Amino acid sequence: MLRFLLRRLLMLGPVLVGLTAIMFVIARLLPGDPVGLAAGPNATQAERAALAQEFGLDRPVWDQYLSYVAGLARGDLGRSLMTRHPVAEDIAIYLPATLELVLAAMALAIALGLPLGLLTALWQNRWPDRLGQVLAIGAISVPRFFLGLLLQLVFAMWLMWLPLGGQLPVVTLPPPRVTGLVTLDAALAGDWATLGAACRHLALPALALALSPLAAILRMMRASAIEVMAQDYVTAARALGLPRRKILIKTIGRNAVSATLTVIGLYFGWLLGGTVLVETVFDWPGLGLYATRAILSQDMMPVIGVALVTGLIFIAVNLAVDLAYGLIDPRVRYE
Amino acid sequence: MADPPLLELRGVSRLYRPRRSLLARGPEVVALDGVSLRIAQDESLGVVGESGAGKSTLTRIILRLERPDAGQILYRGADVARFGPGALRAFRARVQIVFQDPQAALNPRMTAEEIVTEPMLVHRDTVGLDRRGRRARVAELIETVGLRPDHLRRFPHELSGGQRQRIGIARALAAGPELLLLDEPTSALDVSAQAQVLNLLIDLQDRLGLGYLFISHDLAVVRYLCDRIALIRQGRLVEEGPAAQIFDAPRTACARRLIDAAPDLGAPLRSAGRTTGTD
Amino acid sequence: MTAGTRLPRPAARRPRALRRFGRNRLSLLGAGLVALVLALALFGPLLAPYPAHVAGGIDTAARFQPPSAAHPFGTNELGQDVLSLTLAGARVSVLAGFSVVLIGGTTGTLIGGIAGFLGGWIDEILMRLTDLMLIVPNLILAMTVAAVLGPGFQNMVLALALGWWPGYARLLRGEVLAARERPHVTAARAMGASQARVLVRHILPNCVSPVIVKMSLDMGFAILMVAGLGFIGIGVRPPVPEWGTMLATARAYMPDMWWVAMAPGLAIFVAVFGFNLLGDGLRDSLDPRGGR
Amino acid sequence: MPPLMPPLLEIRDLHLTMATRDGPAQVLTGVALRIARGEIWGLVGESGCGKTLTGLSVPRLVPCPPAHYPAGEVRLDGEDLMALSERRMRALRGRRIGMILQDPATSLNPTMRIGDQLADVALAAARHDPALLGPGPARTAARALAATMLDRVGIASARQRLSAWPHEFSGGMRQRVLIAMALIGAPDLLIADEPTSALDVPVQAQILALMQGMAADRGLGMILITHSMGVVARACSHVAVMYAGSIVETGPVVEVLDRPAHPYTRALMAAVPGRHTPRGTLRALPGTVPDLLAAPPGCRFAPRCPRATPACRAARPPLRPLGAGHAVACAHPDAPAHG
Repeated sequence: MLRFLLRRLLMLGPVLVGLTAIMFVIARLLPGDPVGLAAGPNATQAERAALAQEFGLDRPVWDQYLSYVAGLARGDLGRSLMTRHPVAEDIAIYLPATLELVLAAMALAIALGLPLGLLTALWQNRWPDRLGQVLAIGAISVPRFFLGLLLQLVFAMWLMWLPLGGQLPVVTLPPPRVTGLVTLDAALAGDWATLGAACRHLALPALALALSPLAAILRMMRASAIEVMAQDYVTAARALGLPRRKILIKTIGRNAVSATLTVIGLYFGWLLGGTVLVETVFDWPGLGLYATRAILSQDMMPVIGVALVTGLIFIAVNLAVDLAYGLIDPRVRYE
Repeated sequence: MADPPLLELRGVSRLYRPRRSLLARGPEVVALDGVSLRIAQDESLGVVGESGAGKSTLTRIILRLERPDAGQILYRGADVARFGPGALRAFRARVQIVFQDPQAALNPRMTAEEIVTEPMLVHRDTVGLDRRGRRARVAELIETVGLRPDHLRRFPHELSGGQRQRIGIARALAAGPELLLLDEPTSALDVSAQAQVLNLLIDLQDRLGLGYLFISHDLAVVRYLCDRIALIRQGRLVEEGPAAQIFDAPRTACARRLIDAAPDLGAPLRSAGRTTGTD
Repeated sequence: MTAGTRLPRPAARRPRALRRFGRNRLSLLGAGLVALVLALALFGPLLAPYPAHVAGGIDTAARFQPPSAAHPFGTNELGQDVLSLTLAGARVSVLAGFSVVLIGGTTGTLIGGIAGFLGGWIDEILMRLTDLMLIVPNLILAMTVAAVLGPGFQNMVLALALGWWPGYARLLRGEVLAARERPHVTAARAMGASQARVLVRHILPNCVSPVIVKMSLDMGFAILMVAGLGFIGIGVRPPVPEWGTMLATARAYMPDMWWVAMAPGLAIFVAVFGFNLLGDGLRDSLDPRGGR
Repeated sequence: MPPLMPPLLEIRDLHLTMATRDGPAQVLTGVALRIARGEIWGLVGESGCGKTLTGLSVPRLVPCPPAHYPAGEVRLDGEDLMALSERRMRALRGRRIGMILQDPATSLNPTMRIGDQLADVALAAARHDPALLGPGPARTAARALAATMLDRVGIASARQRLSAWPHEFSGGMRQRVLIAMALIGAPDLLIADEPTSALDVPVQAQILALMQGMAADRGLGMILITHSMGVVARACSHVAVMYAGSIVETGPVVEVLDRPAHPYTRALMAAVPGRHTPRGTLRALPGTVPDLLAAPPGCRFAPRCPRATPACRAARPPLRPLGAGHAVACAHPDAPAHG
């Protein structure tokens, strides 16, 4: 187990280097004029050259890559042309908001998806199940940004129950920064008013983001629960008179969740890289907005940094999924 | 000097080292340990053993789908390991295999006719039949294994287990083999289908003079079909000899245990003995 | 590391699969929606009630008219008929989605098939690359490439296809590895069939169904991504009607002129819903492992 | 004469129809069986003849739909199980009726320890039969009982093995655990569906002997579902031969195996090679079990029967007693010579 963890951590190095290489190839080999965009239309030739030199963009690509990797070892992700800040600092500012959003969405999706999947599996092919399946496919099919717009329209503009966007009201001072997650920080500070406001701001974007993983988890849970229910050990449990609740949770639930874990891990990673659209709609000051702004100005260092950080979190989540797998299923060996 | 046997195994060993990761390999698992066997022309040798005894590895090694870690496989006196591409192809036309699970052994995307034709296409050069000749040969084969021509148009899932196994046998016969490796060919079948297939195999051997290597866990079936029996246990050859001798005067405890355990309809008496212990 | 073993999957059966598909009303609905969307992609501009608007014509006198008989989904900030633009917009979405899935699917299938069949160090290299590409966030990759290459149909397709193949490579490699161990493939090898024959005749035909299912499901996903790129402002060039771009513009006039957003949003939903239902139905009928 | 005690299990005229994609299939057509305490019944036949569904019908474990019982009774000590509510039925499972399924590899929950699985069954049974566990905290008592049962089925150092996972056991050991699970609620009736088919031959013999011993010790009635006449000969006191949904011959093993009256029984026995069957003399029954969607009217065996007459194809012969508890459903049985 410890060896397994160690080996997986050792694999991180090559993965990060490889990831950087891919992003570098894409970012640097494609045509584009980041310096021109950053310097502005009125910059002189000399100003542009100075800027290029300051950011090392005048050096050959392989040289830039090597120094980037060297910096990586020190936790240096380069500097942004756009903000002129070190990318690592920028990410430290924007990452918590995205994490908060994704965690809230995933928590919602898991909390509803698992039990609903189990229930629809029990009602297999009866009308609640069929309805659930259509709704789930529908939920996967709604574009998240359109859903976001609809939610804004209904809950923020017409009903005025919830705020339109942002992480906190403009007039509210953010709670003292501990974790960077506003809700958590507010709770830690005991500032219940701010916590309430933060939750109200979080509700709509989290909902917009949660819908499709919710549906996917529900469907996966249903499918694997149906598969499990056909197993001999479920028949055996019923034949031996075990109470229904015990069969449902200990026998069917446990075994079905282990298959669903993979989907949860995949979706977590996918959401991290896919908050862009929802953040745009809700003006959520997260990594997605940061990356979008960087991309539009062809400022590659932040883009590479964001890709690396989300990739890293993705790997970590999947490692956690693998470990959880072992907790649920004793047959899993860490080798 | 007598002719060399059809197939001979000399001290064949095979170890597996399950891969743990990219670099590390796990501890060795012995699948076969110095097994020597001979099969003469039109002789049938039964190989009996419990699950995990290495029976299936045996067929894969004979067919050169895997290489032995030690020992030799001789086909008519020639070392199979030294066959070049041409000789190997000829060898693979002469030695064919029939599998345990006829459902999995047939390509689900092909009709029975395509399945039986396939070996003739693969060995087009040696079989030397044109399209019409192949059709005629398939019709002949399908009758040989006791099926009707209309079965040829069906896909495997449209056939019963026994019928599928007959298709599997027809395919094995298509390239004109001398030796059939039968890997538990009846253990997935019902009693009457098993009897049908066993009788078919006997009939084929009598007519075509085939050699059989018959792998099974069922002693009675092996006793019924085979001239000689080899018992293997944990990859090792325990006892080998004429079938009657093994049954009537087993020399090893292992053989006796297997024979005593096998249910036999000959004596419908209840043994009320009670055994306990771990397996 | 794996958990237990799965039962070997009986491979797909064509005639029965077709019957099973036909019996499922939802799949038929999906097929119908897909047919509708495809028809729009082909003939959308011809069906548009205001072809002039599709071509870029504007009518400033008729800005922001709410839904009416003349304009069922209202008009936009340039006085163009929203319904006409939406009908015409199907072409970009469907064509781009289709190209992305086709390019990504073919590339991935090829890579995965080669890796799975050849094994060894080729497999090792290809799969490490695939794993890396799977970690790169898809949308960010596509946005980056599209932004650098500039707006335009081909650039957008290229940007999306670049991150699209790894899923297929994984899928096909797994299928090939599983198929390679099946007895009927062993039988083909044991009868002396050549490598190529084993691959083409005995392995690949048994790996096709999951790829088809994935492609169908991915069409919906690709349409979502195309719209997403349009929404951020890196899609096709403006006068060409595109659903995501329309939504992005509509957002600026949101609470009061809400109708401008409805038609393109619903169109995306209907198209994606159709492909998802179709793919789901295909999975159920081709692959008994899933759901019902 | 005093009123007769009802038998432990009586199945009367049980019919079962299964809805399939291609229409209803008549899977069971009038199964009848009487089992007393202490009897081991072999239910034998080829796959698809309805043995497993008969076994599953007793504890009512066949899902309805797609299944449907148009007629029939299943009486346990005289009480009709078909008329019970699901709730009352659940109280009988495990406590009055124990069950062992075919494949020991898949019949244990892979994500729970052996001891917990055994204890859960004991606890469930104890809800309806508090005397089962004795005094003390239920969980502890249940675990103690689990250890005792593991010991009884011949698993060494049972107490330590309680915390083992199913995948750490061999096939034979797992089947022993399943026997312990089936018997931990002290049932009166044990139904075992092919309990040895997935095991190696020497282990098969051990497991059969174990089941016989446990049944004898506890005076159980037992149904042993199998496709092997050899298993019947070895382990059973009575046998019922099934073909295409009904019982075609029934009686004490000695009677039926020595004097088989139904052509199908004879064919089944002749199709299995024995120790001294000479090569090439196996008599194989031609054809296959009929498609239950379009089963022939009359005797369902008629299409494969060497002595079928037009009368056989017109009407189904009922089970007729031949004496000595032996009965056969055939218009032209081999008359067993009773002396």
